[in-house]
Amino acid sequence: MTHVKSLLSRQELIGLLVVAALIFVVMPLSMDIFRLNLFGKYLTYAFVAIGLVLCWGKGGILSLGQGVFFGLGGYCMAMYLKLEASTPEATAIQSTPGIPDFMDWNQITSLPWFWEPFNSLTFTLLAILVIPTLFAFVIGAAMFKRRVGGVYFAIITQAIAAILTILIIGQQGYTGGVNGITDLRTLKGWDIRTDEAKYVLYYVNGGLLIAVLLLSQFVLKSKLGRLLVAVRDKEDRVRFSGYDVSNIKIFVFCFAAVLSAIGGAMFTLQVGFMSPSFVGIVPSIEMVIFCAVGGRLSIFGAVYGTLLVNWAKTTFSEIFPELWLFGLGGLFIAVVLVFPNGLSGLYRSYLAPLVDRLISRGGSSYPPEPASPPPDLDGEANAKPAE
Amino acid sequence: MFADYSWTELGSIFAMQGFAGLILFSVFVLMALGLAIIFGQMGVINMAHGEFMILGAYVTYLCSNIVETYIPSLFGIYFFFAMALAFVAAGALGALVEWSLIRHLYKRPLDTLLATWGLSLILQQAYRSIFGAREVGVSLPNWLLGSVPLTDIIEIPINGIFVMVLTLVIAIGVYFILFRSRMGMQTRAVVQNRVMAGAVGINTEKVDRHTFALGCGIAGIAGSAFTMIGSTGPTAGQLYIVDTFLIVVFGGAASLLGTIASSFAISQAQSTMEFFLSGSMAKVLTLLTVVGILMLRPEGLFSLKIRR
Amino acid sequence: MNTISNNTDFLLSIESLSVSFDGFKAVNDLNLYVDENEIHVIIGPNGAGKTTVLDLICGRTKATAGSIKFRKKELTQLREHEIVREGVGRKFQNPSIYEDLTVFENLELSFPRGRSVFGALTFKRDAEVTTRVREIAEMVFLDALLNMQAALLSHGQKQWLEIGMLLIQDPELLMLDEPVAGMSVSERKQTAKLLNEITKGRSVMVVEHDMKFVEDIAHRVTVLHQGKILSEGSMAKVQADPKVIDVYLGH
Amino acid sequence: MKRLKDLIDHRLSRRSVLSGTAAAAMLATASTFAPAFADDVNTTGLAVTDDTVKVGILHSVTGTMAISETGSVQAEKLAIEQINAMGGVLGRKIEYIQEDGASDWPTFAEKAKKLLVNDKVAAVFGCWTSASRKAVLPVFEQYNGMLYYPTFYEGLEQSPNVIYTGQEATQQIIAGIDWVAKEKGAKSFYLLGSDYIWPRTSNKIARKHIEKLGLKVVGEEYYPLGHTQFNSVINKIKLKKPDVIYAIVVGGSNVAFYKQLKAAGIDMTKEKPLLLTISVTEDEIRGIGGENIEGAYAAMKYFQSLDNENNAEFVKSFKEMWGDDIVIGDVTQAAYLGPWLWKAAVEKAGSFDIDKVRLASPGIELTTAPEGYVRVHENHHLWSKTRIGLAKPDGQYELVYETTDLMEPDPFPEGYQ
Repeated sequence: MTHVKSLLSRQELIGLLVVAALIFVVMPLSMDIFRLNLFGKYLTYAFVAIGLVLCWGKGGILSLGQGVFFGLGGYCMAMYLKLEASTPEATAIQSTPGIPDFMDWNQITSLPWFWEPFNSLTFTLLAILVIPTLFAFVIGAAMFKRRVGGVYFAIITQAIAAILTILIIGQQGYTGGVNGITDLRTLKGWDIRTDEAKYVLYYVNGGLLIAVLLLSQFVLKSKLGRLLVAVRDKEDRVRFSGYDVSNIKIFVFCFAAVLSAIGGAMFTLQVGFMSPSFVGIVPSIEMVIFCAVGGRLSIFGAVYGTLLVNWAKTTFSEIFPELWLFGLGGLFIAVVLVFPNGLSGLYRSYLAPLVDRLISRGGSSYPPEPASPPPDLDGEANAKPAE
Repeated sequence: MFADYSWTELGSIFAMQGFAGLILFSVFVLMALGLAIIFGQMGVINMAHGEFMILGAYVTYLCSNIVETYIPSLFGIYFFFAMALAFVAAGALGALVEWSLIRHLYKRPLDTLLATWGLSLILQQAYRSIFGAREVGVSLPNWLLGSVPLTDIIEIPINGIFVMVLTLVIAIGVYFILFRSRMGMQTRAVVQNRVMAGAVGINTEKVDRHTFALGCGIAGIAGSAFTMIGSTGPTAGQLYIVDTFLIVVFGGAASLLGTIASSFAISQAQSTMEFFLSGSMAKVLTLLTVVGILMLRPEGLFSLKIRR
Repeated sequence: MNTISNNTDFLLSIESLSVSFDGFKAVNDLNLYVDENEIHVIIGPNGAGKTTVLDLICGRTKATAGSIKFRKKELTQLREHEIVREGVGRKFQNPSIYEDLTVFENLELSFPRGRSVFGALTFKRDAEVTTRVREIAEMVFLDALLNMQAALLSHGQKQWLEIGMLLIQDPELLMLDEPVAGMSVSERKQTAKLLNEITKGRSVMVVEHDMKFVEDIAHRVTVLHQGKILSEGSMAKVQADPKVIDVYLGH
Repeated sequence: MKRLKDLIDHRLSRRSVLSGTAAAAMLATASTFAPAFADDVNTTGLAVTDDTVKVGILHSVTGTMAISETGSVQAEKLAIEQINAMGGVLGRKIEYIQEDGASDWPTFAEKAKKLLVNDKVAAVFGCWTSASRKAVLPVFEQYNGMLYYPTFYEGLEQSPNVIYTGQEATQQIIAGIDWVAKEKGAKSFYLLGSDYIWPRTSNKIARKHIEKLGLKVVGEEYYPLGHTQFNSVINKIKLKKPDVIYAIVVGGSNVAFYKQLKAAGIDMTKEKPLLLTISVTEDEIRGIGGENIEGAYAAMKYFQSLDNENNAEFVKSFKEMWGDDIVIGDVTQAAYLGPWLWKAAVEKAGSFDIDKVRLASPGIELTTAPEGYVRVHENHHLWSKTRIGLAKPDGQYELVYETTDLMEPDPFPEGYQ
């Protein structure tokens, strides 16, 4: 119990339980599998948004290229699934059986070397974690060691997203081009397209999301979490306190990249295909917006923000297909102008004090300034206030 | 690849290619100048820059239709009115946006990115609702079409010359406004030290609004000019945004001269590579080079070493 | 004052140090030495290069030429955090603290342990940390405000907090850029007392404009003018130097 | 390669037969136990009542593709209205549910699933890009829906759940190249396209065919989607002096390309070089401007200017419904065929059941098609004529050639891969 206490305050524990209840109980009970699958797809974006909370909200590093990592994770998974779907028997009609169909259409007669290892599920799962990390590390090391930050970092990551999209589309023989990698069927022989599989994948996705929330919470609760905020506010001070600021930034950027990649892989599994339209600039910015709507400082907020925006998108576009962009655009402006702390800010100002009063026996109080990270309600600093 | 051609042919082609590079250069400068003012001087990340350009294009479209229908005798010169109107329309919208949105966000540059992205969605949908989802064709006076043949192979596109002259005029205009006029002095003063500028009696709010409107207005002119070479549709503005930001950042955000230098470098690199490689790879390589150089030299091409 | 003796006796020796910004020599062929346990104050008119000297020592600005040796170790090639780890602490002109964190957290982050990424992840707030934080907080008069968010402190308290954040690192050389700027008279007195207390066992370099304050604390004073040393010695000697009078009054 | 086609035919027919038997069995049970009227024609729980039947329209109304897809939506709505005015399908009025794919492929998949699973529509008319079709394809196959896809496309696909009402690549390309080679004496070609699957695949087929005719390809080049600067490639074209520029540029790039081509002094009316495109319909010309593309040739199956009774009637009603200043391109006409082909298949099958409609589809003829006569092939594509049009300054094409026979659709062309 002490472990739980040091990791989650009461408020946060309740937050986590509510998210878990929503994912595991409320949604499956209230939705048919079609809606649930949709909901599962939204949740994969929440991985990216949580990463952005750490990277941008806490650390002040705005990446407009998270789609790159989402895409890398998704493509790794898709490559494995595509190879499994492209058995010589299933592709007997091709001029070269046994390779993915789009390769055959592009006169590729043998599997390219970098596809080979994706025959192995172990390699694939490792690759989902390692490749985006390495890529993020290279970008991060190049930029943060040279103190590229703020707006410059945002624009360069955006350019990287653009480059990767053009590359994927241009190299269609190796990547499936603009159509992406489609028609994915089975995972180790298990058909991922059945309703039953969709339920299973949904729960796996939900479980992973909870795990990622806990892991992120661990990072935020550690000294590193406070250092991130410190770097955001006074980078020089951190440096002159003997820390290598670039390493801290590289770490959090890589961490966010891994989370995005996990989201991407789960996306591929649940949606059944991967295409360059999740890599580019537009999806990358949208993911930032999910995070902003959630309130950029709260990992739970990020989950709700993602769900809210996507739900709004789907609903608006069903009801007012010609008008929904007005609503969406207006939402972004409102979030920036009127609710800069997003959903979590609203929660903190209106609901949190109420919840606090309900759950505590009048001990702790909430800080007035929502921009600060949650205080350690049970930390030693509070336990023995100085006299 | 050149074995089959005579020297004259090659010479002509390189001249043409050089000219193509210059046109691209002008296009880039025109695209980027407005943003260089807004982003470079004010620090506002205006993701709706492309939509301001398209506003200029739609204004030109309306002008062409109205003039063609009601005063066809003036059709030959309507383009100049159209550009002036495009400047006014985009500038006015810019002032409105500054007043309602941007001025609340000067301390939060990254948030301007989100807000203006929202704005760009709204503008796109507005164009779609007003002008339809399809691209519109802007008819141009005949003298703007076609080319001037110099030799058998060398032909100079008239609209290319037009864009180059226009770019030159606007660049000089911007130089005078920013570096030779009182408004420019005030703008630079506000950029460097807002509090101090306010203290010495500069109306910083007004200066901000004018600067933002100026940047948007130039975007409007650019959009108007681009009806000669590109498409006019609700989402056409999106095509420009990445290139434009890269140019400004590559030039060193705070330096207008840098923007021009980087337009030149990128346009020459791109048109040379396009000639020797295929189109897509040229684009990828150009972007990669720019990103690579930016990683090595994050401050961009032109930046002053300053004491911190 | 035979400065060219054997520089290994000094805690910090700066020799032929120059830096130029686009041709402008902000610091020009400077030689400066700081003894152990010395409070060394740098004064000079605006633009003399005082802050630049501190920036050069702590690695914030890279030198164009010359050397900076700290305990015989060359600092010019090191990066900022490495210089800090060598034992050089730096306070900025404007209080540079983490406004979103509490006083306690501000001090805790400065505690010299767990400075690597994984060190920070596994850092534990144990008894050693809390004791030390409290100790320092008491020293900088903030022991009653440990749980206050730093943004809510007064200007003088923020200055003290930053000094506390340096003290908790236990540096051998402490560099303070205008530590009493914007402080009330009583806060100034308290700060002078604090400085005298913390010099025990370490050297302090101070850049300051307030002559009264300089007189109170300085062991030795260096006057900089246009990137060069104009005069050096005790406060009394410097004040009597006609060159100094000329520079201060002539402008 | 022969093997490939046989296998596909085999697979398709075997699948059809299997599902056919299954359907027949189900029909038997259904008619035994549920003799109600609606159930007779609907044994699988589609949204069919005694007097209505629901169908889906799935295109992008927002996003970058809205530009192209608007015409298809209008055509499909017109066809549905006309069918309803004639009494509907099997006596039932068609009600459509329109969904927005928002130019986003997963959204297409999501909405397709909604249409099939939640709304249980009897058919879907929709998709435009290949990417969106690829995204919805598994959904249609899994939930056994029927998609009528209107766009000319690269081929290499043949699904039992899709009827392709546009031309596949060989139909469009081979006739066009034969024509320029024969009528215009073209010897050399410069292939140019936007960088994605349709232009690349089409140019591949074009190249094979050009080489087969003993002619030469002097350049082949792709630019990213949305690219707006074509001066470099225009210079290269000037250097290589091809007889034909074979252009498959799409979207906003199209506008930039033709404007810059014209500005660079290439007057297409002089046909030196001649420009042949398969990607510019009358719809696109509106954005490009008629004066900028005057003199170019396009190879496709339909032009608004086609002179026949069906077309005169179609253009008239289209303008009545959607306004006088509207233009109609190849894809719009193909989209118009969708509801009619579906109606014919349903009536032939006497049922809305997907499996029966599928079985009934091959061989369906449409003599009322604006383009003339079309027939559904076993491979679910249409037999159709290919036509060459010459672009006029008013934005219309003038028909200069049409194949005498219907071109056989061949999505997996032998010797072209």
